[in-house]
Amino acid sequence: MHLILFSIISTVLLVCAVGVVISRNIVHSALFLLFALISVAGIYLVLLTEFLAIVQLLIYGGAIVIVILFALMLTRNEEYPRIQNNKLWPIAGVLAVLVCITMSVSYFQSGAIQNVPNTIAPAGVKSLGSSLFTTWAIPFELASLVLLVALIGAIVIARSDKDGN
Amino acid sequence: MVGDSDSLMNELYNIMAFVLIALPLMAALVFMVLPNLTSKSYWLLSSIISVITFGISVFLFMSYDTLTGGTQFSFTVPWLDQGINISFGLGLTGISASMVLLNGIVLLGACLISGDIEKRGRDFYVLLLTLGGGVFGVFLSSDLFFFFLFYELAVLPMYLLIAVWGSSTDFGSFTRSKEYGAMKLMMVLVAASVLIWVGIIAIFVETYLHGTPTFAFEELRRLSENGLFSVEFQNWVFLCFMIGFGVLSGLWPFHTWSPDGHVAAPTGVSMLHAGVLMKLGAFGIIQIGIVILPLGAQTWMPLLMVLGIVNVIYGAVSAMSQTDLKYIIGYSSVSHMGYVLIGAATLNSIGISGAVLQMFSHGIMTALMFVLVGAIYHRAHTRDIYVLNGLIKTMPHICVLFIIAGFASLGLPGLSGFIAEFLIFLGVIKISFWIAALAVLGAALTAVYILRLIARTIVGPVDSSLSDLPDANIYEKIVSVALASVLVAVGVWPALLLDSINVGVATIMSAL
Amino acid sequence: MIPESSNLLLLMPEFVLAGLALVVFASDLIIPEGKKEWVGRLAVMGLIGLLCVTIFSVMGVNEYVYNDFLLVDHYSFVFKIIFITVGILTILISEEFVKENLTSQGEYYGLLLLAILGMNMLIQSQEFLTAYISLELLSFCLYVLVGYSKFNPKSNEAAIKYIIFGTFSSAIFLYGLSMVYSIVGSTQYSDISGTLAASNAMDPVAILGIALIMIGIGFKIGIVPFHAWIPDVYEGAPTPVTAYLAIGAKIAAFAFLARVVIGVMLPAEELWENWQMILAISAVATMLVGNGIAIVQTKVKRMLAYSSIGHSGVLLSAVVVMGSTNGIVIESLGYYLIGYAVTSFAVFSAITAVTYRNGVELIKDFAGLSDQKPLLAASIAIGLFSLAGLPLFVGFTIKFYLFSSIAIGGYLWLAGIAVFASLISLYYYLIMIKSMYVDTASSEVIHNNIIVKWPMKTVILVSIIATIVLGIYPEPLVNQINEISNLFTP
Amino acid sequence: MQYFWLIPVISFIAFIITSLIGNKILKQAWIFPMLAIVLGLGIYCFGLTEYLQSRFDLEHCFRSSVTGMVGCNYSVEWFTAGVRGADSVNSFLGFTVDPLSLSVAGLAIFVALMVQIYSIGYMKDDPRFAWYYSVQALFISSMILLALSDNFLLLYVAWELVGLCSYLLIGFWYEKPEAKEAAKKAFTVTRLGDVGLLIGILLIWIEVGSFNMSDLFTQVGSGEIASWTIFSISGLLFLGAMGKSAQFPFHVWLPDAMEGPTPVSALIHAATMVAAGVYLVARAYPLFVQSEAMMIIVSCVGLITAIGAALICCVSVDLKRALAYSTISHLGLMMLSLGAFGYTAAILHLLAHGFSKALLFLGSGNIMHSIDDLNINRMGGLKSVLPATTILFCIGALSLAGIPLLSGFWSKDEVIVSIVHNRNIVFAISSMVLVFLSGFYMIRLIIVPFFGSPNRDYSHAHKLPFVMLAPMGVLAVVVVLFGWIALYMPGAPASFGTFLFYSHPKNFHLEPDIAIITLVITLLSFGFGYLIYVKRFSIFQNMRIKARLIIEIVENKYYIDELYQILVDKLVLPAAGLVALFDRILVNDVGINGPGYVTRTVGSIIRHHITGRIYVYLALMTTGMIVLGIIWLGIVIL
Amino acid sequence: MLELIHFNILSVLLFSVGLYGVLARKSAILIIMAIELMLNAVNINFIAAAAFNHGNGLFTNFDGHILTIFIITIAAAEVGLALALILRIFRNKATVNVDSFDIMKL
Repeated sequence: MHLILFSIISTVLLVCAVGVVISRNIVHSALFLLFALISVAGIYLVLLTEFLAIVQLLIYGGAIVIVILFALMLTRNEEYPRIQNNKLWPIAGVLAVLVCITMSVSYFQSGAIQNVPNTIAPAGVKSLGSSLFTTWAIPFELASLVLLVALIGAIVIARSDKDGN
Repeated sequence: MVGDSDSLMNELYNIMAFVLIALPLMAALVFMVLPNLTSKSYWLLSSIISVITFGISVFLFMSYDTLTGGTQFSFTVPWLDQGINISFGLGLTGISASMVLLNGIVLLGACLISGDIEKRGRDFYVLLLTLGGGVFGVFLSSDLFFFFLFYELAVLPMYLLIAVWGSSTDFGSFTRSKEYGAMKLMMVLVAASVLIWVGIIAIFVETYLHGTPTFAFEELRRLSENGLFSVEFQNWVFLCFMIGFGVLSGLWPFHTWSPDGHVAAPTGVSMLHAGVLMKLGAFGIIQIGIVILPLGAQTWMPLLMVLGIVNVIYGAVSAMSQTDLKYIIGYSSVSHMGYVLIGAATLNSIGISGAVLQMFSHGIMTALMFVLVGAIYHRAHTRDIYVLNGLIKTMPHICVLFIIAGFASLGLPGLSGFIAEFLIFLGVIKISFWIAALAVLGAALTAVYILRLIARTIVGPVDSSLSDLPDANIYEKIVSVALASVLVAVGVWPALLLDSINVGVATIMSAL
Repeated sequence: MIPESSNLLLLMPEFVLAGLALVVFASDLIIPEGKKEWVGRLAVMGLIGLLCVTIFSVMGVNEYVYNDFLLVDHYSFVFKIIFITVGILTILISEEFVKENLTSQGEYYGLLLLAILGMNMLIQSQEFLTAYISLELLSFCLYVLVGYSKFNPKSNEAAIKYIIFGTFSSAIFLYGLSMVYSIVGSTQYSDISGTLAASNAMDPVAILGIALIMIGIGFKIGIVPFHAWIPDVYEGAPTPVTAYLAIGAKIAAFAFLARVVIGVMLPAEELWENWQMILAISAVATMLVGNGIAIVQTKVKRMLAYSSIGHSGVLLSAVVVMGSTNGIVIESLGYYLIGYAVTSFAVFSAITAVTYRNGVELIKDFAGLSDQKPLLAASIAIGLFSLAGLPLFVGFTIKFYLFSSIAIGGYLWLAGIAVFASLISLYYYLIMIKSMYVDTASSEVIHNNIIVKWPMKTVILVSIIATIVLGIYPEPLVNQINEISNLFTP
Repeated sequence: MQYFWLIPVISFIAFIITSLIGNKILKQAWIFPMLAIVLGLGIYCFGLTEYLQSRFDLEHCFRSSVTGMVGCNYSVEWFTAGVRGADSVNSFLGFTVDPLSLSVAGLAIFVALMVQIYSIGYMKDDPRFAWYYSVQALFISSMILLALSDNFLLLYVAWELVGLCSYLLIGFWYEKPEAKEAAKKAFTVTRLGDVGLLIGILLIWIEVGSFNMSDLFTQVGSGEIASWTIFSISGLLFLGAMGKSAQFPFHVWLPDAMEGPTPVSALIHAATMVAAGVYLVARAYPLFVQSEAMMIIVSCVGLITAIGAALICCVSVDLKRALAYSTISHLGLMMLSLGAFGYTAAILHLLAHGFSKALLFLGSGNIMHSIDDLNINRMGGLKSVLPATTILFCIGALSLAGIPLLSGFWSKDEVIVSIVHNRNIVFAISSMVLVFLSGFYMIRLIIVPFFGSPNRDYSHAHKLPFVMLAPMGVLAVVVVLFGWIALYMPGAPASFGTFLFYSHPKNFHLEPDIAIITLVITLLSFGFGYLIYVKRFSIFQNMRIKARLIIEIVENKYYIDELYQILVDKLVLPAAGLVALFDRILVNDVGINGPGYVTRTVGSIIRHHITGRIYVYLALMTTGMIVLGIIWLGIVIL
Repeated sequence: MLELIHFNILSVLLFSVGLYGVLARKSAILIIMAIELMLNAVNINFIAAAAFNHGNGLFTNFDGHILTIFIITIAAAEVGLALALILRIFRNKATVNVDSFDIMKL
């Protein structure tokens, strides 16, 4: 049953991802991105990590996509909805396919990945929470500093100065 | 040694070598810090410094005990004994004694006569003293690392000295700007030092992997004697050294930087450049190449001999058709350095001592010629031999000494050029008759272009435009007379130098 | 319950630094508009205090902190000292620049401090996630700093390029990490190297993961395939930030690379052999590309960018040789980085002083500088000669030491190419020196409106003296550094 | 005898003193050199008498087994190079006193003294009077050193110094372009000759191990040296001798050397320096004798030079050039006689020729001094103006022509005897032709300038001071009496033949038939000359027109000069120009600038991959990633 | 049955689509979106590895999930900063096309 569910969600995910990358209209690609992120949350559910699925939904779905939409709205110029690929796109396609092949070949060849028991262990919120604040405390502090820097940086850069010389 | 007063004296002796190097370099640093006084005052200060260094170099040369030989005044201080074992070692061998004296004399001469530098006098003397200090360092260092450090230090100031204070000349069909000359000189010399650097690192790695990491000449010599360096290793490393050092001493295909460098350089700099800098290369080949890599020396000796003879003939022939005084002297020093290379390539004691004597005598000779040509250029503002003629009428002092220098360079007996060249011929004839014949022919060709030069510019009827030129000023007089008297002294009684050189060569020959 | 080996006091410098950063941000509110340089001076005093704190608290310590996430040892101590001094010097040289050119000046110094914190954590981390997050912290600060002069289109463009390039490569870094994680199960260096050494048939996923991680780091140090961003970012960024990028970021990246190579790569001998050859090729390519293109540059900052690519090639060739046999390579790498930092400061500080007022960019605009501003010209000349590896300056001894250790590691041909590359570098340095010393001042660019205040002057003098003194007598510094070679016996 | 080394040293000191303080005591500058030469003469005479009474101190003197003459040599260490003991070269400042060196030194000192006295008057009002005397002193010291030196190295040193002095003295009036060109030519040509000498000395050193002449001769005597090496060494030495003594290919510089002051020509280019070549061959005679081929070459070269020069002398117009050609001719004769085993004859002729030619040159000096012109066609009838010079000139000329009772007769006769005895018929006939020619040009040089109708007014010819005539008188006396030493010499050796000989002394004996034939030929030539120049017979005029072409060739000195000039201008200088051009274009622009230019172009090509657009950079990065990935998978999987 | 390989392949596909997006898209904002996709691919990989391997070897307490949390936070910060920069450059050059960002080249 998991397999069917997984395959549905993964097809939706891939279709939306391709949509983000292919579509001619910038708003469509934003929406495709939203659906793609939601289907990723679905994948997390298949992997029995509800907390992360909710986190994904909230942060990615809610915050990041909204900010991107704001950015799209603010940066409208004459050829607003239409976007083209740059003239290098065939090469990009070839490179992407090559990367995909090499990665998947490595996965298929790798013995360790094969003999992994195919049982999915659910990750409870309690265990995540405890290890987050005990073993991973230092990265947590650093992450907060990173957010602080991003915050200050965004303000410093985006603030429109009065004198604006 | 007897009593502690002697050990004190001995102590004082030993640091004398260090003082000789440190003095010019320290003076250069001090000049940098001094408030900017007039160029004249800097000239005075640097002349005093060079007089002191001259005194020390004469003292070192005199008190080099020719009976015991070997390296005296050795002074070693561990400098970086972590990881790679570098110690700051100085020592005076037989050969470097005369070279130190040469550098003392030429540096003093260069400082004295460059009194007429107005533009940014301070920087000029800082660079000149660094150049002098670097050359002293090369001759005195008994450690491969510091040999290379001072070798590069001597090359460093050349660019600025030539580019800032040099002079561009337009030869009609082609021009030689001072920037071009300076850049070419710097790039060729540093490119050569790339080869030397790789060679030195290769040697060091061999010693490191052998368990005894060292740069000291004595150690390396002992290691190479008991067979640390394999023959193939010695072959390619000696080739690197030969080409690297050869380029600096004007080896044939890479010699063009030297004449162009001379044409662009100011007088004092070209004195040091031709007089001393070109000797570093030959000194390197003899001191490092032959001592540490004897087998490599034996394999590559024929090539060096052939290139040397090409140097001689090629230099003499192309000097014959030059129209610029400095070009003629530049190509003549290429030709004379060819003799030095042949002498070193003979690998027998007479040839090498001839080579060292030739290094000394050619150093003095070219320095004298450049003083005089500088004086002529300073007055007549041209060095074109078709424009200058009958100079002896207006500048008797300069021209008489130019004739003496010219005759010294064509190997007239009674002047040092002959003794040196004769010893080299003796060394070479033992190897091959035809090379010796060509070398002697080279001397004759030198005579041709020197006499052509003297006949065209020095003697002969006076041109109206050149009739009112003043003669040499007091400094040029002193320096030129001093240099000429050294030439005559060594020519008449060569034992002055040969005793110490023979001892130095003996130590080198024991390595072969 | 904090894990047992949690002697947090060892992280004292980091906490103090974070606090200092926050204080600096806060002080920005109090200090009035015109006096923003006091924020910088506060930051400098804070850093000097921090210097003492680090020396007392962490000197000679060698133990794991916080459940093996961080390793506070002599290696990290030496580099912490370097980063703090680099930070101090950068703030000092950027005081004039910020006052003259930038808006919202207070945050500038705060971001610098946080960048230092990011570097410290980066080289202490023994675990990839902390490394990644501190890398991101450092990169975010640099993204903002690069884009700091908002109204200059070049700075914006540089920032955009830098951030896109940065996030793309961190995405690759993370993907590599995920592949390694799915095989090893933990992101600790020791665990990874343990499984890599143990598993006889090397697992393709793990190997590819390591490769992707190395690519992520490769972007940061700017070796050949991933060097394209460096010229544009160095040219676009404000000059003190370029200095910080060229010195601080490069040293941090190489220290991190050395940490990763020693921590993860060396135990797996066979893996490391193949890596050595690949890195060697890339090092050669970097040296030749960097120095080759620098010859034909006309803009000063762009020329210095390519020359720093060249230097990264040299440093990479040192990393290549980092076999487990001898500690000499680490010493020479450390000594080279310090020498490089000192010399580059001599160059960059003088260039900041020259360019901050009249926005001069081309090499030929530096014509005649030696007549008008002899100190600045001398500082640039000494710096360039030292970068080219000419004696009596620190450049010569560090290059000699490094190339001998490369040759000892068995790669004599690599040392040969490195020496050849420094020859090429001498050529374009000489072009710069020629324009300063030989050419006469062009009329439209006048340099005598520059006023060099005491902070800039101290930095120039300190770096010139350090370049010469370290060149002549490097004994004390090298003794300090060679304790880090005991890294091989943790 | 052991004080001989003082002679060169004293005159060297005189050179230094005069050159230093010369221009202060301008007019009395001749004192020091004169003093030095007089002292030298004193020491010389003392030594000569000591030698003649054979009071040898046996510790230094011994009879050389090869030449048979007694020689004393004293030497002191000069310098040594190379590892002492192992292969090292040690050189000595040594000198030898034996008949050969005594005779040549005697000639040099005596003629120098005469010339110095003469030039007091001749050079009186010259601005560089002091410099003239200092170089004279240097010349004398180096010439004596050349004569005395016992090893080849010292010989070469003196050889070059003598060349230097001739260069300085020829180019004495350096304002005149011809003088400086002549000086340059002289020194270059002799220098090219010296190349052979130097290589010869090197070969000697290789064979013998030292430069000492006696070692060489003992080794040659004991047959240790292969014949080919003997031939090559002697050939090379002869090359040097040809250069210095202006033999056939190298003779071009001597006529131009007449640009120098006449006393200089008298001393250097007549008596001493040019004789150095002959002296060298004589000194190395034991070597030359060993190889038969060499002796033939020496005699042929001698012959060709003698005949060629004599022919030119008959037609040359300038008195000094004529005398120069006659010197070349006589030097050729001496070489011929050496080639024909006439050792004693050659040296005797050298001495006789030295004295008489010096006399002739001083005579031409007088003419130059008084009428300031040397073109003999424009002279004529000088005997009325300069009676004394005419007489002295005639004595010298007649002695050289070989009139009996004068010194020239004895030596020339002796030479002819040795040629006839030891050489085949061709040489004999050609030597007869030579005798005729020398007689003819001598008589021509007497008649044309001195006798016949004066074709210019000599009113302003100023008188000759006594100081110029006295030395000529003394020389004339010597020329007359000198011949007799061939028969009788004071002291142990009865006659010159027993004093100076090779392998066995042989007394001088007059070969009546040869003597008469030569005398007849000389008188014939006198008559012939008389007919042409005094009677001006028409048949000679039209003969001159018929032989127009031949005379014209001879007048231009067989175009050898032009040949050399072409050789230099068309071959050497353009070649040098080509080499310099090759050097600048190929070696420099391609060889050195080439790599610089290549790196710059490569740099500007590869910089285009930084296109500025972000996606190109990212594409670059991903290709790097893919390549790395493929490499890794290749390594891991294969 | 569902195995780890499926998730890995899914993340590879998502990663390469994101890669294509970064390389091919002209507008900077779309490049940011593509990078988000790549980061999500990474997260899938982490969580799948943690979920499947829980228990054996070093896979103790769900490190994968925590890593994902950190990655999400960093990604969020990064998007914020990137968009700020994009707005700033839009204000100067009125375009977000990557092609036009080439003042500095060669």
